[in-house]
Amino acid sequence: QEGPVLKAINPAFSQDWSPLRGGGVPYRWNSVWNASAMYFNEKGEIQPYVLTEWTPSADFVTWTLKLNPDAKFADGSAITAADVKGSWELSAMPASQNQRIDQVLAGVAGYAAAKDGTATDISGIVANDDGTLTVTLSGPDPIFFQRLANHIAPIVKVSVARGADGNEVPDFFLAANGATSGPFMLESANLDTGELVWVPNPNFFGPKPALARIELTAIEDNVTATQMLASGEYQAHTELVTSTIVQDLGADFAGGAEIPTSQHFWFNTARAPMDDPKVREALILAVDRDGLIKASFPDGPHQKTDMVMNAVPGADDAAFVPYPFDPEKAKALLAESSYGGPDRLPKIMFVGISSPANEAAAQYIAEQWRQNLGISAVDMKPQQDQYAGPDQNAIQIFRDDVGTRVPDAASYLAGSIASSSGNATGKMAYKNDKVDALIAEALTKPADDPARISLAQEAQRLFRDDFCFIPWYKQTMSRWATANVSGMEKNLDWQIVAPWAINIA
Amino acid sequence: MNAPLITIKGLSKAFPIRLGAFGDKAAVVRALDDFTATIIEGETLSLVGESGCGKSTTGFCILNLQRPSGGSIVYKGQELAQLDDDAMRPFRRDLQIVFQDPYSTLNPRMTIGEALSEPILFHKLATKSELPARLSRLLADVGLSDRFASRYPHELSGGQRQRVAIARALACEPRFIVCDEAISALDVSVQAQILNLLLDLQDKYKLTYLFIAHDLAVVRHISDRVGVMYLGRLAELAPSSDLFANPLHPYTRALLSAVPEPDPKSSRQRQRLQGEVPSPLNPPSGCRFHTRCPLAREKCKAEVPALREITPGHQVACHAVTSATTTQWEPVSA
Amino acid sequence: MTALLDIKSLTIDIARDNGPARVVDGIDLTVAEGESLGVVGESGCGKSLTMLSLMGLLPNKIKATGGSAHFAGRDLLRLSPKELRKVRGAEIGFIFQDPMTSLNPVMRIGDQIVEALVYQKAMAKPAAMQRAGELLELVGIPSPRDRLMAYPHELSGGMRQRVMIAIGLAGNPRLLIADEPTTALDVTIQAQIVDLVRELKDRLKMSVVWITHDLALIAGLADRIAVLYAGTVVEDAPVDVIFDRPSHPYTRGLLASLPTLAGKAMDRLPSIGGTPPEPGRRPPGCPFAPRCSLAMPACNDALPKLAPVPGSDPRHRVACFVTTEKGAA
Amino acid sequence: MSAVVEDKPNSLWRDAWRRLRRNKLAVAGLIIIAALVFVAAFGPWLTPYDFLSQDLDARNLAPSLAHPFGTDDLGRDVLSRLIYGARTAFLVAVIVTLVALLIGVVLGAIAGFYGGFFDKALMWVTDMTMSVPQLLLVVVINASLKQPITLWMEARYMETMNPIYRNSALIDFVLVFGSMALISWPPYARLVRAQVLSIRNRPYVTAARALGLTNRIILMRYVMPNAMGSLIVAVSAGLGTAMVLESAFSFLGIGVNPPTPSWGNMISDGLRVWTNYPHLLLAPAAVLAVVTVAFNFLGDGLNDALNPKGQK
Amino acid sequence: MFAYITRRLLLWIPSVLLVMLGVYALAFYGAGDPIKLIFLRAPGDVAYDPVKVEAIREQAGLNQPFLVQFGNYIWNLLHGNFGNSLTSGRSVWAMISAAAPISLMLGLLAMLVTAVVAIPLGMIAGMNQNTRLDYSILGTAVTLWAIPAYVAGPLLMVALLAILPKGSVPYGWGGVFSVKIILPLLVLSFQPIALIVRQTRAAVIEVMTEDFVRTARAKGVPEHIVALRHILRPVLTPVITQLGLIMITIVNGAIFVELVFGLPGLGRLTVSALTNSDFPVILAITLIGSFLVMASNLLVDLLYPLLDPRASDAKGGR
Ligand SMILES: Nc1ncnc2c1ncn2[C@@H]1O[C@H](COP(=O)(O)OP(=O)(O)OP(=O)(O)O)[C@@H](O)[C@H]1O
Ligand SMILES: Nc1ncnc2c1ncn2[C@@H]1O[C@H](COP(=O)(O)OP(=O)(O)OP(=O)(O)O)[C@@H](O)[C@H]1O
Ligand SMILES: [Mg+2]
Ligand SMILES: [Mg+2]
Repeated sequence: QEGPVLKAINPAFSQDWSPLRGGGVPYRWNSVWNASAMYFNEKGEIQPYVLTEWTPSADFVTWTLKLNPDAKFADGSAITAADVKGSWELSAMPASQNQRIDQVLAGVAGYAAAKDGTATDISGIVANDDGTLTVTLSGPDPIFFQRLANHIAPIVKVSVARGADGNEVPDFFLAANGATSGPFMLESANLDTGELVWVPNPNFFGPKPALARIELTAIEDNVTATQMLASGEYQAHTELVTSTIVQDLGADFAGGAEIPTSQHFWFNTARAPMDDPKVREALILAVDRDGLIKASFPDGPHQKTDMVMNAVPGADDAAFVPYPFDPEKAKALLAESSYGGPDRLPKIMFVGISSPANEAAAQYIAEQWRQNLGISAVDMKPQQDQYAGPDQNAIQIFRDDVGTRVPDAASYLAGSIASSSGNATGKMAYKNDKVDALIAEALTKPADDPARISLAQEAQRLFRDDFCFIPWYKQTMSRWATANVSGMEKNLDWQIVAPWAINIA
Repeated sequence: MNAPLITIKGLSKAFPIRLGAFGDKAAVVRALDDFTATIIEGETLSLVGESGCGKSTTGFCILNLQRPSGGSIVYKGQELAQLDDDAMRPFRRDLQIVFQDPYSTLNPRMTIGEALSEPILFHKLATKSELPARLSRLLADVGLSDRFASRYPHELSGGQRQRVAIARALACEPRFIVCDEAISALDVSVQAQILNLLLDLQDKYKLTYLFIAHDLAVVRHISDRVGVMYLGRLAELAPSSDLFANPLHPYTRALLSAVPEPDPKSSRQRQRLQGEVPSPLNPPSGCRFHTRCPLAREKCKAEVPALREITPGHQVACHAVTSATTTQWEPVSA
Repeated sequence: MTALLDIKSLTIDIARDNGPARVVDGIDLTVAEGESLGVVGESGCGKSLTMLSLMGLLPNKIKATGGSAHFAGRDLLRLSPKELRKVRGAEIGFIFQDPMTSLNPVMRIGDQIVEALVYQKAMAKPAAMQRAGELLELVGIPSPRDRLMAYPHELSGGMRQRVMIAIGLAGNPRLLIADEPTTALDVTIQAQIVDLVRELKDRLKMSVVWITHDLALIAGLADRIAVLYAGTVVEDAPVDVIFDRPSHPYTRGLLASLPTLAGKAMDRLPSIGGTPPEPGRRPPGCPFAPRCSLAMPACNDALPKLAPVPGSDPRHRVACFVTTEKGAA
Repeated sequence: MSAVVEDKPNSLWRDAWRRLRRNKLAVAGLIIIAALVFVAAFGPWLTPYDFLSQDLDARNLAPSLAHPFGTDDLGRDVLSRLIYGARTAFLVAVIVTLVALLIGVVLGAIAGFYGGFFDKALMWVTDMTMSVPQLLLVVVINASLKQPITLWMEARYMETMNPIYRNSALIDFVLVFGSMALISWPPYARLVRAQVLSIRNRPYVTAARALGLTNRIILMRYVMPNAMGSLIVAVSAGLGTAMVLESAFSFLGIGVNPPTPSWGNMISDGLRVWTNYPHLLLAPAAVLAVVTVAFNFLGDGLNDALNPKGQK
Repeated sequence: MFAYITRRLLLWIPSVLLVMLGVYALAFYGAGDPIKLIFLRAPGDVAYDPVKVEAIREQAGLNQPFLVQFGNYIWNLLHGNFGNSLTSGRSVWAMISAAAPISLMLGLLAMLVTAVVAIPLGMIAGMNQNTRLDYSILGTAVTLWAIPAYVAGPLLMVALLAILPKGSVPYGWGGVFSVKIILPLLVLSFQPIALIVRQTRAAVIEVMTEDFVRTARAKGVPEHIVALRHILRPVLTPVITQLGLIMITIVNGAIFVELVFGLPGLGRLTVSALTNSDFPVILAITLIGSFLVMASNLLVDLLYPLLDPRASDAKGGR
């Protein structure tokens, strides 16, 4: 096919390109070659895709879903309800190692058995006929439909992708393009060299793509990648985070909408000295967070934030009191704390300091503490150390992002501060029954119920007073494409919203 | 004659070595074979022979600096041959050695004073306070002044270094010294000085020498008895005067006639040996000299000649020699 | 006889940290066509350096700083490197001291001989190989053609030295310089080599310079002997004169201190006291003066020049104030 | 040892020193290294600014009078960080080299001196260690052992409240550079073994044995002092290599942790922004290069100076 | 000779086993849980779910005791199964067999370049000891030594990007004869060249004082022949040994060079595996790496007798 060619850079060399993993670098390219149930556009509005209708029962427990009758796979065969059900089950299977499938299907009846590998079938999903499905949840979820609008579990052709044992057929996505449902399909994938090429899918049921090809090359070194982009050799990047990105490649390159994702420094309350709330408060108040954002993203694109949730309805809470910058009070608090001052404080260790911006921020915080509190025993782990695993409790501070794939305040908090969240368990050892109760209640309210928002806001305010984090920034979903590329806008699911619309001026 | 000091019987030494590009072939160098001799107190016994014939090995084995692979060495009624380092230590005081190249036998990082004090202190032959006096006596013994104590070996001339090496051997107050080519590396004009020094010291301290050399003229000058070695075996052993006046072994004769004489008009009858010294890795069978011997006969190839006493004190290992008269020496035609 | 080689007032200096040190201090030597000259002297007195300087082969930092060395009419010290190369091997052959290290250990000996022929005689390789075989035969190596393919380490010391001699003879030189060619060898082998060189010299009509520290060795070989001490020639005379009527106190002392096989074994050897001076630390006058029993005050002031010995052979020259004054002892 | 010897210093070393002094490159190297040692020792009193203090209004400044090497992305003075980094670099180099040297010398000396089984076993271990790609080993050791050790240190701190356990630089030095040392010793071991093997058969060692001296004395007083020369050369080259290796680790993100400055992490930080702020790369890279070169010149110079054969 | 090779290879087996055991133990006890790593690596609000982790672990056989797992690993290895990458899920063997040839070609080429460039330079420097020429060669070598590959690589890359027209930037692998290989090869060879130049120089200076060189001159052999025939050969012996050891430098350098220039070889795989704590890949690379180094050492040892006929007669203490 004639047309422009998009040359893009991938920052990782050896990767798993299965569309079913639900995370990792390849995930960012899922929408290029796989269709999903629905998707959010860059404004956060939900759009039909493989599914065109989603109707809940009155108690939000049963959902009836309708397929687009025109939906086809790349081989021309129709996408059926059985493919949708099978794709979801496949994503749930433990062998598929899908990292985020919980966010999509956790509420579906019978999900747990599939997730454990004890069943291959999710009983709560029933394909009524080729065109409709009924999904039964184990409890009410007014925003269940929003949870489906992402590429965490894209729709693949089950007869190709799923083996007799219910597990993924290894490399099915490379073998034939039959399983592909998106606007493009793989022409070649040289995993040994880290080079992939997509060409338009002739049987795509949506708009015809403008690009003739997408060529993706692995370039791990950011300096080289930046220069390649600056010289016009390449036009796009999967994800490029450098502190000089705006200077190097212009505001356009990193421009984009805000997404419901934010980065913060989380305190592990189980670890000394974070077990003392006074210490935590002191540490927070001693940091000038205007400086923090200036040290890390002086030119954008990301903006400072004061709270956990961002870019969702309800994020602007007038009643939320940001942490002040108050070194004097901080000093006093530290002196009052059970450690009695900076000298008897155990070492404070940061992890997740895996990019220059993270490193700058961590160093800035450490320096603030040194100057304002006299704390010198601070340590941070650069790239290699992945402090994960059984010993992650060794760490006092995790830098990590939290967020949600749905524009919803309650989900946001459920995934970041509710005691069931990975963030609260794994990083903060945090549990506040009141917060949990408020979030749980909010989750049962319909999406348009103001109570859903106000309950969440109240939970966030309560969480604030537990002094468990240093707020840092809310994330902008960058285009990561040079100015002459249009249609590269991305949504809160980190997907290119309309890959068929990508064009090069 | 005095009493025997050291009695050596059947001493032999084989060095296992590795051959081949990757050291995967094992072989044995038979450096010394069946050496039997008695060293008499107060005498100078010399060993001569061509390079590689096992002279040094003999010296080293007697001092147990190389562990003999067979035979016995009896000193003061004690068998030394198989003693380990610790058991050997008390005897080291009595049995000393002076090497050929004095420079390489001195630790370049030690002053002469340190080098000489080491054995004295180690064997507790003097206390720290007696040391300076002991050192200067030692230096005086070898004809050096006290100044030398603070010098390093590289600041000395060859003759001075050899004096130091001798002094170090003397420091232990030994009874027996192996002089392994102790003068070969020295200038001709200095050789005589050292030779004289050795003789003086022998008088003064009643020393016994095993004098290893290849210069026959020097050997003749210094020795009471001389042993001639060929390829790891003793070919002839006799009192010095006897040996030089009446060499019996064909090899000894060849050796003697090869010695150049400082006289342009000398018309000494020369007996030239043909061929090269065979390798000790693969020595000839029977008499090891038979490949070059003008008298060789069938028996020599098959049978190792034993060392026999021909006249009193004159031993020789040759099938062809039956009496002390050399007239019967007719080369057998091959 | 005309002088083939005529060395006059040769001086050689070594660059040291603290300025140059003089190793060779005005050596005069001549070698006539067909003559064999023995150069005798103690270790370090500058024998080797003198000879190396003729071929332009002095090591780094050592330079011939004065005098001349005429060979067949040309001053070797003033030849360009290119001209010198033509002299090497072709006109002056060299046999070095240590046959163990003087042969290239990683080259077959045939190739090492051929090299000399190819670059000096412009021979083609096959012809050169043929000639190399003949040379080996000449120096008395059994089954010479097989040995061409051998590496040096496969030969014994005596054979190696013969190969060295073959290399020295390869260019058909008019002068063969042998620098202590037998020091590293056994007595019996040493005798073989001496015989060989003597025979070759007669056969090939070469001049030979034989360097040694062993007076006895040279006695049967040389026509004339020059005795070196500390960088100067102290005595120069026909061989029998040297042994019969040594004039210089050093030569005399040397001869006296040599134990011999023939003479009667003595208790103590007469010896020269002291040690030779190190290069660079030589006294201003006669270098032997500090060890000399006959030294007079004048000896310490100036370096005596070689002068004929009154009442001796006309070719007998000695550098000693005492001797030249008093005549031969 | 005794009164007789004390009036004269070891003139072998004095000779070497004299020879070294005449080698211009080596002297230049020596001066640079002396300067480095000085700066490393007195760094904190020499720096114009606090190497940690940030000034967000003065970020990435180009070199100027106020900041001779400019400032970095957090507005810290690069010169001050370089000076402090000298301390890190020097410490790293010294620790790694010393530990490696210690292991290498002990093992090499034993293997060379006693031979036999020790020797075979040691050569086997050496070959094995040398066959493991170094970077890989260090990275793996780091990624795996650092955490348990950190935990252990922290537990100790909580128990004892001894601030020594709170010092994380200790872990870095012990672990990162310990593992560096762990892979750096084989060359030293080989060198010492070879030296000892050759020295062991020198006549002066045989002479010492003939005097009845014990093996320990012989090893300590006869063998090792004479193996020193080549060791010194190897060490001076090793110091430079260790510095470069440290910077390579920092490039991979496992070196000295920020905010402690090391030339390595300054270089790797500088690499990221060097098209915009070349001074952030050039300053530390140049300093590292100069110091490495200095070590090499010194090593070469020492090699020549300690080898009398080259200067006869 | 075969006996020798066999003995060497047999000795290699326990050492590799030991190395592998070490790395495996480090991975097993120290590095944390590879499965959890998968979950925690990805940015975003990934819920860490112990139940799911256990399920995956059990399926992967990662809940068995250490020695059992190690035994299994070795057993699989013997059957040509290196396991699967934790990151890409691909067969490690497939990844390695794609990457190793590239690294091998690059490494051998770098050795070749090193030999071809460094030995002549070292010869020239050594034969002109202490002249300006010598100093400039030595100075260049020492400077090259001081610029690590990870600095030289990016610097050159960025410089090229500024100079070269669009589309001609040498990124990626184009085979041995492609122009793309020039720059990585250069950067990779910098340090080895520096090392070998100095080694060669030192050896030349040593050999120049040998008597046989004087003999050659005394024969009237022209200077260039002396250099080529009499000096080069003996110099090669120590230099070739050093070349064998240099394989380690090259293997180390390849990590950075492959990364910067986008060569899909073992070095790049290494970095990728390290950032992801992908231990099956790390283990395999360690194995291959140590094999490479051992093989090059063995090769050098086999070359020895060819270079030095003395070596084939009696083996001194090397
Ligand atoms: N450590 C050793 N390993 C193997 N062979 C050895 C060893 N030491 C000596 N030899 C061999 O043993 C033989 C005798 O050696 P030895 O040193 O005793 O001879 P030598 O008569 O002293 O000779 P020289 O006159 O050259 O000193 C020689 O062939 C020598 O090569
Ligand atoms: N390459 C060199 N560098 C420095 N000094 C040297 C060198 N070669 C020789 N010498 C010195 O020059 C002096 C004369 O040396 P030369 O080799 O000519 O002596 P020689 O008479 O041949 O002695 P020998 O009998 O030991 O061979 C000696 O003192 C020696 O130390
Ligand atoms: Mg000997
Ligand atoms: Mg000489």
